[in-house]
Amino acid sequence: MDLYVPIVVLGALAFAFAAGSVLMAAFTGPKRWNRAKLEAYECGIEPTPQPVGGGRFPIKYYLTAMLFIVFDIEIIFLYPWAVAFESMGIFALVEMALFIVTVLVAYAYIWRRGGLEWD
Amino acid sequence: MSAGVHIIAAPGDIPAPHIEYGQLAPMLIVFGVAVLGVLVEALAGRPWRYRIQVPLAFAGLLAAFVWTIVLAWRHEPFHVAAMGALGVDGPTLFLQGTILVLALVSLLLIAERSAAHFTAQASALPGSEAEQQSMSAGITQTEIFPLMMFAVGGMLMFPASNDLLTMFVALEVLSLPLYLLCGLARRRRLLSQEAAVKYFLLGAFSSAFFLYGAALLYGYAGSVRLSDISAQAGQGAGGETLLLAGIALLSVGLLFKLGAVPFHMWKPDVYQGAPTPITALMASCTLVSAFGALLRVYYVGFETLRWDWRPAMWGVAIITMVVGAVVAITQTDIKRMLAYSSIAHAGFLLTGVVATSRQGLSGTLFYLAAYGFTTIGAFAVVTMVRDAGGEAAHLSRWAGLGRRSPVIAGVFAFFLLAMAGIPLTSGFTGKFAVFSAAVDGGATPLVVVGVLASAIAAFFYVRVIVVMFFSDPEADGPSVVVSPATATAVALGLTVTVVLGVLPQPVLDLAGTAASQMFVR
Amino acid sequence: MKAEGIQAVAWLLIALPLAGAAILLLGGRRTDKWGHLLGTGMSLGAFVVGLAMFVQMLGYDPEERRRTIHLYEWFTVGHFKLDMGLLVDPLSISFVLLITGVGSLIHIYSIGYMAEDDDRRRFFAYLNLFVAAMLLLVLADNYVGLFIGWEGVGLASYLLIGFWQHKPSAATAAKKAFVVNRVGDLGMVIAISLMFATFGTVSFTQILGEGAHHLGMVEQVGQGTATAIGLLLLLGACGKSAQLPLQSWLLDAMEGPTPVSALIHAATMVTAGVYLIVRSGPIFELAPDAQLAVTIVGAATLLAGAIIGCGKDDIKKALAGSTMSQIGYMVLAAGLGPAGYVFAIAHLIAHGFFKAGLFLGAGSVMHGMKNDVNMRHYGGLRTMMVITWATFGLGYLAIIGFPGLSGFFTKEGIIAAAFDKGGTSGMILGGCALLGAAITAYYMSRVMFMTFYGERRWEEDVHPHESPKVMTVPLMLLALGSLFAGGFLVLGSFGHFLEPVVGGGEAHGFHLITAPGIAAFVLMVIGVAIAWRQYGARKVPREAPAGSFLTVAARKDLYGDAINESLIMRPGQWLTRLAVYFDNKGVDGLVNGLAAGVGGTSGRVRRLQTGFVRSYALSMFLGAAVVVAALLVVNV
Amino acid sequence: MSPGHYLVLSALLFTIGGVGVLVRRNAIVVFMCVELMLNATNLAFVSFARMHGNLDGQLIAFFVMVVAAAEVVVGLAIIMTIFRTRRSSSVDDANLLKY
Repeated sequence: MDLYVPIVVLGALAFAFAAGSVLMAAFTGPKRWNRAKLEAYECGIEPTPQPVGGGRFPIKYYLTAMLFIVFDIEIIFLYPWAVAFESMGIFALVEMALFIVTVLVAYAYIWRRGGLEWD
Repeated sequence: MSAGVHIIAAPGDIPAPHIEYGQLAPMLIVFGVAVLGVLVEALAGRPWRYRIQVPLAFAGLLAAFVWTIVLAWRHEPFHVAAMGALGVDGPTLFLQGTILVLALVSLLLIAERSAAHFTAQASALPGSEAEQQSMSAGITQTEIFPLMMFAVGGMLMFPASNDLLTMFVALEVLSLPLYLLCGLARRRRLLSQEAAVKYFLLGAFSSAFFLYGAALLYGYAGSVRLSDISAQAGQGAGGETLLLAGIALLSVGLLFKLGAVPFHMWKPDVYQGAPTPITALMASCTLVSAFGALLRVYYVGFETLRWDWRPAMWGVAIITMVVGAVVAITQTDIKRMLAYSSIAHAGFLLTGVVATSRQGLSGTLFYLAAYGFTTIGAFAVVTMVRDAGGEAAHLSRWAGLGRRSPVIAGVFAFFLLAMAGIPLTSGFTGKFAVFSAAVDGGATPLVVVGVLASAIAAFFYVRVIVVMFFSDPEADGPSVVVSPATATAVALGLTVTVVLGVLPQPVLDLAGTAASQMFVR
Repeated sequence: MKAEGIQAVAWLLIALPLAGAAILLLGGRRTDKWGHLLGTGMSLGAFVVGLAMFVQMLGYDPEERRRTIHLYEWFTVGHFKLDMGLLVDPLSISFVLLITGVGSLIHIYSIGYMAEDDDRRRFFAYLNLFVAAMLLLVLADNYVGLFIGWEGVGLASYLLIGFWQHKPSAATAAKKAFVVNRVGDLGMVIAISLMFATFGTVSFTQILGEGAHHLGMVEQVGQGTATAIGLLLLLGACGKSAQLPLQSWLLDAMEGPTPVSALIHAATMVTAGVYLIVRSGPIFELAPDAQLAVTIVGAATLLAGAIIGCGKDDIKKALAGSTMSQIGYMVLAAGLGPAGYVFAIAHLIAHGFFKAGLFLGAGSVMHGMKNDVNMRHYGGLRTMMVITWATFGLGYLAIIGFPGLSGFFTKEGIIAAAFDKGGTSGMILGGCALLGAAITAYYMSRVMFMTFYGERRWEEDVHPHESPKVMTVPLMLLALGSLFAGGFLVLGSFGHFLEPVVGGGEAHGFHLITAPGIAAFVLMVIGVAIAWRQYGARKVPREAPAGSFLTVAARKDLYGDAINESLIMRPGQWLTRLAVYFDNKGVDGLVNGLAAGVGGTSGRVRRLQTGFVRSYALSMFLGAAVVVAALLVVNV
Repeated sequence: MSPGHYLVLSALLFTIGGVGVLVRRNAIVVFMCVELMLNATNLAFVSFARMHGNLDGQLIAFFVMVVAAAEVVVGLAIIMTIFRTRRSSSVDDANLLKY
């Protein structure tokens, strides 16, 4: 347990510093409100007007989310395999190659059928 | 993590698993064809897709079926395959063969082009311009073929699964494509999409139960292998609550798939809303597969606990038969009525499961094959009776069909009689087989309920026949569209229904042989 | 004993007409030209085979005349085994000859009768189908086979009653026959299931034993089981043979073409119930209560049918009432045990000839009268159609039991056997049979006089004429049967012929002069005389007069439909309303009370299917909870 | 902490998910509740693996996650389609098929 003490201390220091600076600014800094300051901050460009009710995400967001989930989750099988690669030998390599080919087939389908095009 | 596990080990420490590719070939072929189908979708041009997909799917199913026959022919002693994950044995081969043939017949309906059943473009809004355009362009959604192949692959794996993890994966592999397929009807798309949502939400709900049951059993036995669970339960070593609750939750997931009351409510809605060829696929192949899995779980995993689960199973079987038969009486939609009939049949089949004997197993196998063909034929006839708005599914529209097209109405009447279990049809032989097994297994009260339920069920089958033959036809009644593929499916269903009624002995013997060594462990 | 020679191919009997039906139905319009000839040929072929089998059988010793043909093993499940096979014995061969013989004549007659009909080919296909099914019914060696034939003849009958579907009355009649027969079939199904459950088999040989010696498994069961099976079989017989209380469909069935009425609804199919009872004799002999029920049903029907026959102006319906009544005689005889079996079958065969002749004669009259069936529009046809008159007359004399003709021998035999039963019940049954004979004489004379005698009452534009040869020749052949069949059977050795099957050979002696015989003759003369006074000597009005209470009742089939409605339908509906207090309009196709009750439950349960996913999930959740609880509770 | 506590937590989560399916109307939320049930199961598997001292339970958890992901994809697709048609994601509005 002793090993972790420095980490905890470091974490506490970092937190204290972050909280302290923000609080300090809030108490000591000058407060001059104007309209531009009250608007939403969008990286310096003009904010886009939002429709009533907060608006909806285009269907593309969902599509991308779905694709992301599918491909992202495959890593679950790759990771243990990579860790135990040395001890599993050639059989596992072939299996994993087959697995990746299968995923690539799905990728090819999405790519060819326009799933990756934004418009 | 317990101390015995080495994260980093020397090369070759973990031996390569031994996989019996020969025994798994039917499943591998079907999955391979499904993956190929996805590739075809990706690479082939639109006009080519249908032309490549259909022969591909046919060839795949046929090859898998032939391989299954060869496996059954060799008469080698069965043992578990793939490190105990799968068990390819007599009953499994029988079930897989049945599923493959039924899938071939369903494929005839699914591939039907003269009266397309599937939406041109699933993503187009119903009634939108995009839908109009894609329809008039003659586009068809050919993804249905790989989806169907994935589903069939899952169905083959489901009854073969020898551990609960494999079974869960198979369950999902068979279910997920079906959820999508349910939502792809060409007409009445709102109903179709609703069916898909309902099936999906409830299906996911039920698989959560299945999985939690599996977790509890794993907690009890320390393994998800059915034989380990059975062995552990045989020792009667503590943790009974875990075991029994696990069995119960696992059963919920399985009973859901086969539509036993009170887990049946999705069935009428989904059967009605889904495109009819998909309904045919679900009513035949999925039912066979789900019963296969149920049989394996109960005959292998929980065999020693027979006296614990039988009372609950009795109850489920009784209310399934009664509710299915009674509610079917007032249905006015043909597909919905057939769905309730399917529920009632699930109840009849459960009596065979309750018997827990070799005879019960072989009777159930026979019943599944017989009922699968009958129901596929019946749904095929439903696809043929069409009017301007697609299939004329409302019962009143079938009035007087017997006069307009006596052959089709006669064939449908025959299917209904087979479901009612009239002698000289396969339904009679099947019911006889499971009921006599149940009597021998000491479940006589169950059989009495079954016979009463059959009598009630016969009433609504006859009611449809009366409507078809005795009511006056409507002036603008539906017409019967006969196309070669659908007609072939109907003819196959009819032939099997007749043959299994008149000369059932060879298939009964086959089921008996398949069941003779029971399941491998 | 296994069959040899021509008997070994007894399946040909069924296969020939079945092939005919298949060719005609599948061949479609292409077979229009020669379809009727093929159909007739197939029926004649079956007759020839049947005749050859009969001749071969006569060559055997009486004890060796029972031959079985094993077709194939249907299926074996556990220790239940079902074999398909045929049984050729004196009883079944008698039926075979009747069915194929009369059937062939009616096929020939139909060539002329249906000549104008566009669908003549289809008609012959159905007739062939009927013949095949009927032959299966009488030849099967087990109850399931019998039941398949039973359903087959029901199907053919339904198709033929509704042959002229464009007539709403025909469609309704077909529907009624269908529904009423299902009630009877239910009895059959339960009876067969009961036998299966009790004996583990449905084979005649195993259940009933080999012929008259019995020694079947049935002797080992209690009287209660035998009574239950007997009563259920009786219910089945009532449906098919139009006996009370399931008689109502037969009168409506006259909507079918007349040859159909002659073949199916007079000569053969409706007698299947009698066959069933006689064949199942060993069961009934063990169950005196069931036997008594059979005689009561028979006696009641023979009176009811006769009374209905008196009130009908439609010539076919009058004959249908008469059919009911005559089958009542047979059922009565069949309920008397071995003493009555031979007379039941003899009367059945004789009746097959003369009733077919009468119906075909009626058809011939209708043919000449522009299909008018109302006898009040006939009159004086004697001179217009001499052959029809003569053959119809012979049939008439036969049915009223005129001494020397067919009906005389067989009916007297039944009456005498009823009195011989002894005791009060014997007196009552005999009395009913005697009374029935008198009424028969009355209403048949009424038909005869209204049709062929008196002054002409037909319209200007009707030109009665004799029918063509193809129709009159069968009439003449059937008239020959009416003349001699009964005497030949009763005076000949038919009793000894059947004895190996039904037993009781010594009881079948026939005495020409007996007290009941004389009484019957006197009553017959009185009946004819009254009819002559009312219809022969007086003018018959073209419109039916109001009539007495009994006449009105008879015209309305003795209120059979009204009774059915108020006894079965109304209370059923009332019960339903009680059980299901909301209006269930969805339940429209339900015809009787029990079904309505189930339907009400169904209407209620289906409301649970709300369409909301969440309520489905709730049902699953609760179901899961119950299953978990059930498993845990059982274990505690 | 003994693994027993994790099991209790897993049962609680499973129940919360189950009840959520019964009471929530939004199809996406209903579906999330199902996912919660699956994850509760994962927790149970991992805890049991710990109790039994073998790796099977952890392995199963991997598979369950993958299957759950596939389920998410299929589910989202279906729910989006019906949402676009009906302009509503309430499961109570999908109520044409009944009785």
